[in-house]
Amino acid sequence: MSTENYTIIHPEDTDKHYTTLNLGPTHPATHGIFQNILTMDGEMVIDAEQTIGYIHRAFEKIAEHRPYYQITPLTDRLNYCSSPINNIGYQLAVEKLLGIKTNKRIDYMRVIIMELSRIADHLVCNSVIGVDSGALTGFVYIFQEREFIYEIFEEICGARLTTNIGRIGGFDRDFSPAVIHKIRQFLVRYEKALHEFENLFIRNRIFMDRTIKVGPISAERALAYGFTGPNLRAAGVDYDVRVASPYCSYNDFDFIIPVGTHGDTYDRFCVRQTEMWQSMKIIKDALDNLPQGDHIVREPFAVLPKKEDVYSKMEALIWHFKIVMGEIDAPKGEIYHSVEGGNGELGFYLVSEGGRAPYRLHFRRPCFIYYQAYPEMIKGGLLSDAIITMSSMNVIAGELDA
Amino acid sequence: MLYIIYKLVLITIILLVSLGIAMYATLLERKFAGFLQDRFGPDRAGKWGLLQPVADGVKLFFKEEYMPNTADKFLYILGPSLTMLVALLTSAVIPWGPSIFIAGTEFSLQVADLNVGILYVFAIMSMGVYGIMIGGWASNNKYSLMGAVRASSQMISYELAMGLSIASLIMVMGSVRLNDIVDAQQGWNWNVIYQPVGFLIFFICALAETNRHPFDLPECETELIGGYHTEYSSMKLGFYLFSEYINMFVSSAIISTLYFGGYHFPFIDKLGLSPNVAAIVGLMIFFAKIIGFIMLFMWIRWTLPRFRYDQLMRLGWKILLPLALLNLAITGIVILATQ
Amino acid sequence: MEKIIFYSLSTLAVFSALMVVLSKKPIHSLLYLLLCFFTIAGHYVLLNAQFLAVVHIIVYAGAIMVLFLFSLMLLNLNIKEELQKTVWMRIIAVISGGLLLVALVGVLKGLDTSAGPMLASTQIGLMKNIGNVLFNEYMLPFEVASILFLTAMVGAVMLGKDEEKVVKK
Amino acid sequence: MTLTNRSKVVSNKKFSFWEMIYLPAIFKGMAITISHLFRKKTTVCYPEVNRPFSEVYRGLHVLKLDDQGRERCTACGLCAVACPAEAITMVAAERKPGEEKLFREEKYAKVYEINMLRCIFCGYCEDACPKEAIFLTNRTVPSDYERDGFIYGKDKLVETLDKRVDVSKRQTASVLEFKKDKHHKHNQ
Amino acid sequence: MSNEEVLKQFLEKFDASDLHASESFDMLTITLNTGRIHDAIKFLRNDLGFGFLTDICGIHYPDAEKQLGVIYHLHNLQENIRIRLKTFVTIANPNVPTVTDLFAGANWMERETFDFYGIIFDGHPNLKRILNVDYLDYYPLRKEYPLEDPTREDKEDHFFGR
Amino acid sequence: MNTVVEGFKLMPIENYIVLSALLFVIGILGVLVKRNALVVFMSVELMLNSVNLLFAAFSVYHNDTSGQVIVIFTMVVAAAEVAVGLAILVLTYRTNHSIDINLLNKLKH
Repeated sequence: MSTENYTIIHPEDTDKHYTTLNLGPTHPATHGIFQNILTMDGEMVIDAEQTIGYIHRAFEKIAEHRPYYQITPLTDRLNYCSSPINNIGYQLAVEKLLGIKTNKRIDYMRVIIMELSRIADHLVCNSVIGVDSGALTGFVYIFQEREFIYEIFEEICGARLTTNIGRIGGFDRDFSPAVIHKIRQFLVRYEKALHEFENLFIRNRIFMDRTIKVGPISAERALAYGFTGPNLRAAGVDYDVRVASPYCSYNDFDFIIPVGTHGDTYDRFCVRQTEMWQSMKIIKDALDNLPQGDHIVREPFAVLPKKEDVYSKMEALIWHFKIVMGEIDAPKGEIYHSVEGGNGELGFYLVSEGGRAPYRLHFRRPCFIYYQAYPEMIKGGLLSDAIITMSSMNVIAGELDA
Repeated sequence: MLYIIYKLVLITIILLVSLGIAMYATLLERKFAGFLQDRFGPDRAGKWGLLQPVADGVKLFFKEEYMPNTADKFLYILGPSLTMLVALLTSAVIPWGPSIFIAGTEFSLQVADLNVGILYVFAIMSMGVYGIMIGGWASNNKYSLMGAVRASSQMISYELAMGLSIASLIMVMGSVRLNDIVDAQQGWNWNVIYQPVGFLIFFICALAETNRHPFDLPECETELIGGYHTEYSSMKLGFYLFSEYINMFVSSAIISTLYFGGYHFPFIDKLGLSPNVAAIVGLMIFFAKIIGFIMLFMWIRWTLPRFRYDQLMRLGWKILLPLALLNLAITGIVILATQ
Repeated sequence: MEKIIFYSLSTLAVFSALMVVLSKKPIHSLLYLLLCFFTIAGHYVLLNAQFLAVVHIIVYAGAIMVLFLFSLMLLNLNIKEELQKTVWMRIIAVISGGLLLVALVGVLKGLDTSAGPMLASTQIGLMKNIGNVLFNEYMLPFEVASILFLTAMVGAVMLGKDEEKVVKK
Repeated sequence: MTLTNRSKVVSNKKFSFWEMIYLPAIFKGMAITISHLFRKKTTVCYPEVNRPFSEVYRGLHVLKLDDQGRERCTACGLCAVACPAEAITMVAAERKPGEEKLFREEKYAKVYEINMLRCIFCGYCEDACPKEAIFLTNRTVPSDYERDGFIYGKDKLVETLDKRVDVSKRQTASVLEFKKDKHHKHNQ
Repeated sequence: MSNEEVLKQFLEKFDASDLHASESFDMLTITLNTGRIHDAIKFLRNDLGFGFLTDICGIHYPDAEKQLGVIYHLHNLQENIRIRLKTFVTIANPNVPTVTDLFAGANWMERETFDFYGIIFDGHPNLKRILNVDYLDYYPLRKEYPLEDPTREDKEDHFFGR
Repeated sequence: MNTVVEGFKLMPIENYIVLSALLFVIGILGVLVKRNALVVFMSVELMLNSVNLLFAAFSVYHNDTSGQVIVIFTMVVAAAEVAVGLAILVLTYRTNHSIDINLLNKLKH
């Protein structure tokens, strides 16, 4: 679906009277702060222009002045629906730079946490499609499960939304029995809730009419626009970073990559829905096969020593001071590491010139890259389509604006 | 003279009851939604939140009165007033119960026994669109205007199918007086049994006419923010919100009158109660039916996604209208054949 | 009683009709016309033509005026100055209108109205009677009218159809 | 485009007859919603009932005392350095003779302030502390009307001996094991 | 296809004179002249199958002669191989050809790079600031600008902490 | 309502004649004076209505239902007229960006 396929009329070269409609910055459907200026012919969208950057927080600049470990809280605030993926993705990038190899237990723990947060992310997106199409109840049913995921995160790391989970080299504390119990509990109850949610929506003709052929994008255009993640898979390309370049022992797990056919809203919904089922399968596998081992790699130059050693041993105390002060001397080099975030390929381009802080840290934020296709996707649709397309793309202002 | 005083008293009572029911319908809606969604709903104002409507009313009264300075002042105020007025007018012809006899005088529980009862209802319903259109237009806001345009086109479209479904009902009944219609439905003779398709069409159209889910496009909050009442605040907004519930109440009353036997209920008719007791029992039955329908309205609202504008039009013109015509034709044929 | 009702309704009707012409904004004209239609419906009720009154409201207030309002909104008339004809034109219009009024009243006055006032117990305005007449004597005109209606509908749809501007291939 | 052999098309856009006529799916949906009418409600009625926080919750900070009621903090400044939000300020002072009952080490924090409006509760201060002095707890920061009220000084942060905050659940098993050894200077 | 093969095929097309290739953490990095970057990306896209533009970002080395850099990450999805291209320009003449004609998605990435580093992408359809406000008169991610503006006084407010 | 109305006497027919004539003339004035095509249209509706009223009045006075049936036909015609007329109006607005009837003189030239 390229621009040549449209007869685009610009407001100036026709005597037809178009109206502009400001969708945002604060509009119930933007779920964040960004603006779409729609050019409308009655209910039909002729053109759109986005204004973003309302919550730009200059993370890339801040990151150049922070020791490596203090950047993790910044990544929390990118895609705040799935902040553990961002945290762990960043830590993986730094570990790659520092040459830290993690053991299987850490990998599996990370996989569990990342899949949990993927579920949390997709769940929000899909239920919000329901909300924007007018059905609030499904959203409420499934949102309880998101709360439960947050309770798991709280049990793991102590925070719910902006988790700051894990440390470079592993985790600050091991999974407690309560965590394992809660995850198992989640797997049971979420299955029920997800079934219920699907029954409410997926074969309901009103919902299908609202979503099928709404906001479509072809595979070629999606690739040209740099789509990744569920949105690209909905267009029919089975690109998944977890499979293409496995990290965190993802190749230990067997899961299918759901794809759609036309890249429309219904495809995106179904792809996310299936990915949630697959994530549950992965979590189950990882939990059943959770290996023994330490929860953090004790690399003395980058990882805080054990607390009891800090309390009692001089050498450990010195290392402790050094690391907290951020005086780890990272090797020179540049590295691009990507993980499969909730919205797609979340990349970290890290340039190190040695020293305590990154010389340059660039986040490849999937939202930012695919949101530019939005005007093309909604052209010729109705206002309702524009809104439901936006929510199905899962545009998250935090990730959009960095 | 006594007659006029009685009618005035009756009108006052009906108005107050409509308002009261509408008020508590807001609470019912929130409670019901809460219970459907694994929550409790409002429970802070009074026991089980029973004072919540009062609290809402007080809040709306004390909100800042806001008027966009580009708005047409007169029309801006006229809009909600008209909506409220039209919403209340319909209740005039509904037979609320059998007549009460006091000292040998008959007091009918109906304000006006029009012999064009259904048509009156239909006429007033067709007026409902004015308040929304004028209000939406006068606010001078694009979202409001879009809401108003959506509302008017939706209401006009669904009036047709509604009229046709009423027409086939009239053919079955042979009268347009609501009293005749109710009296013909004693026992199990509910019209819904003879006119199931007509009932379905009428019910869907009633949802559309009252702007309820899944046809709440004029005010759908995720697209048009508030639709036609985006710019309204304070009690003017309250009027709009309130009239929706009054409309719902009246629509439920009409549906139960037309299709569900009004104040009749099987078996209870046969008990042979004295007229006054029968009137009170009938009144209660009628209100039970009304509340049942109000709950059905809400149940639908909290389950379904809403239609898109073009799908709504398609449903109205391409599905409901032919279906209603077919229903009309079949009804006619059956009546001819059985005559 | 009937005099009070009649005269108040008539005054309101004439006033609102005048305001239709005199209002500056089209939307005000529209609302006054709506008011005028309601007073006419009131007159129908006075004449005991209930069916007519209700149908009048349904057709005029419920459909025709909504259409007017609808097109008024869609056309988005933000016309600053009121469109008025020239003063001369207006004076001529008023004079000719006044003459017409005199002539009309004069002519109609001369009619034989010896039937005189009677009680409104007449039942001819009821639905049953109208239906009887409509579907017996006026069967053919009724069907012709429905064909006219259909034609008008088709015509309106054809006229209103916008050529597709943005087409997805 | 197919890149792997794991892909599977998951969306089915064909309507069956029963899906065409809207009603079965609507009734199914309505059955689901009505079945929730009598389920157990998930609401936590907040002021009366508090949701239990996890033991490792990162909430309001506490400055620990040791068993004899001496402040553990030695004003090394690591927590302030580790704080990504720069919420911690401290002024160090030398312990004067006679204050041994109050402060554990020769150096102590005369002023120790955490700006709770800046704090992001990341837990790095707890990680950084080499003296077991600062911990986060599973309490929350109460609301306030003034910005001043959110700057928590030692008056609000330091625990009192009669109301000690149990942080043992936050510490690893090995640390707890180590703490049993009362001969070590750290644990005295 | 390995990095070596990609480099080999690349060098067949582009002569190695003012071109620098290295490998960092398994990713082939080619630094080349600004004039040839567009052709290089086009060649990679059309002939070597690097049909996916992962990322564009800028970088600033204040000590180098050519201070500003643009870094492209391309991805060959079929072969699952990534490549990094770099080009450097002077701060006085920060013009780089746009790749929006090759990748629609480059539009915002280039706008972001322009926004932060002031690199001007010739031929870009709509080169204006994207994340920062339009009236900003400097490019904030360049190294000469400190993290926080020292002239700001409101930051000394007691309530901002420190 | 029949209980209320049946107690009323009818007014003399002259009153209806004068009222209808007044409304009709006001309608004509509107047509002549106004340039806004919508208002002109409304005035036409007003004229139709005054005639309708007279029809209904005469029908009652002569106790003949035909008058009211004709009113119904008039309504049908009015509705058809409005549907087509407004469609034309919208079309002219699209081309002219105005609904001033003075601009509708293209056939004259």
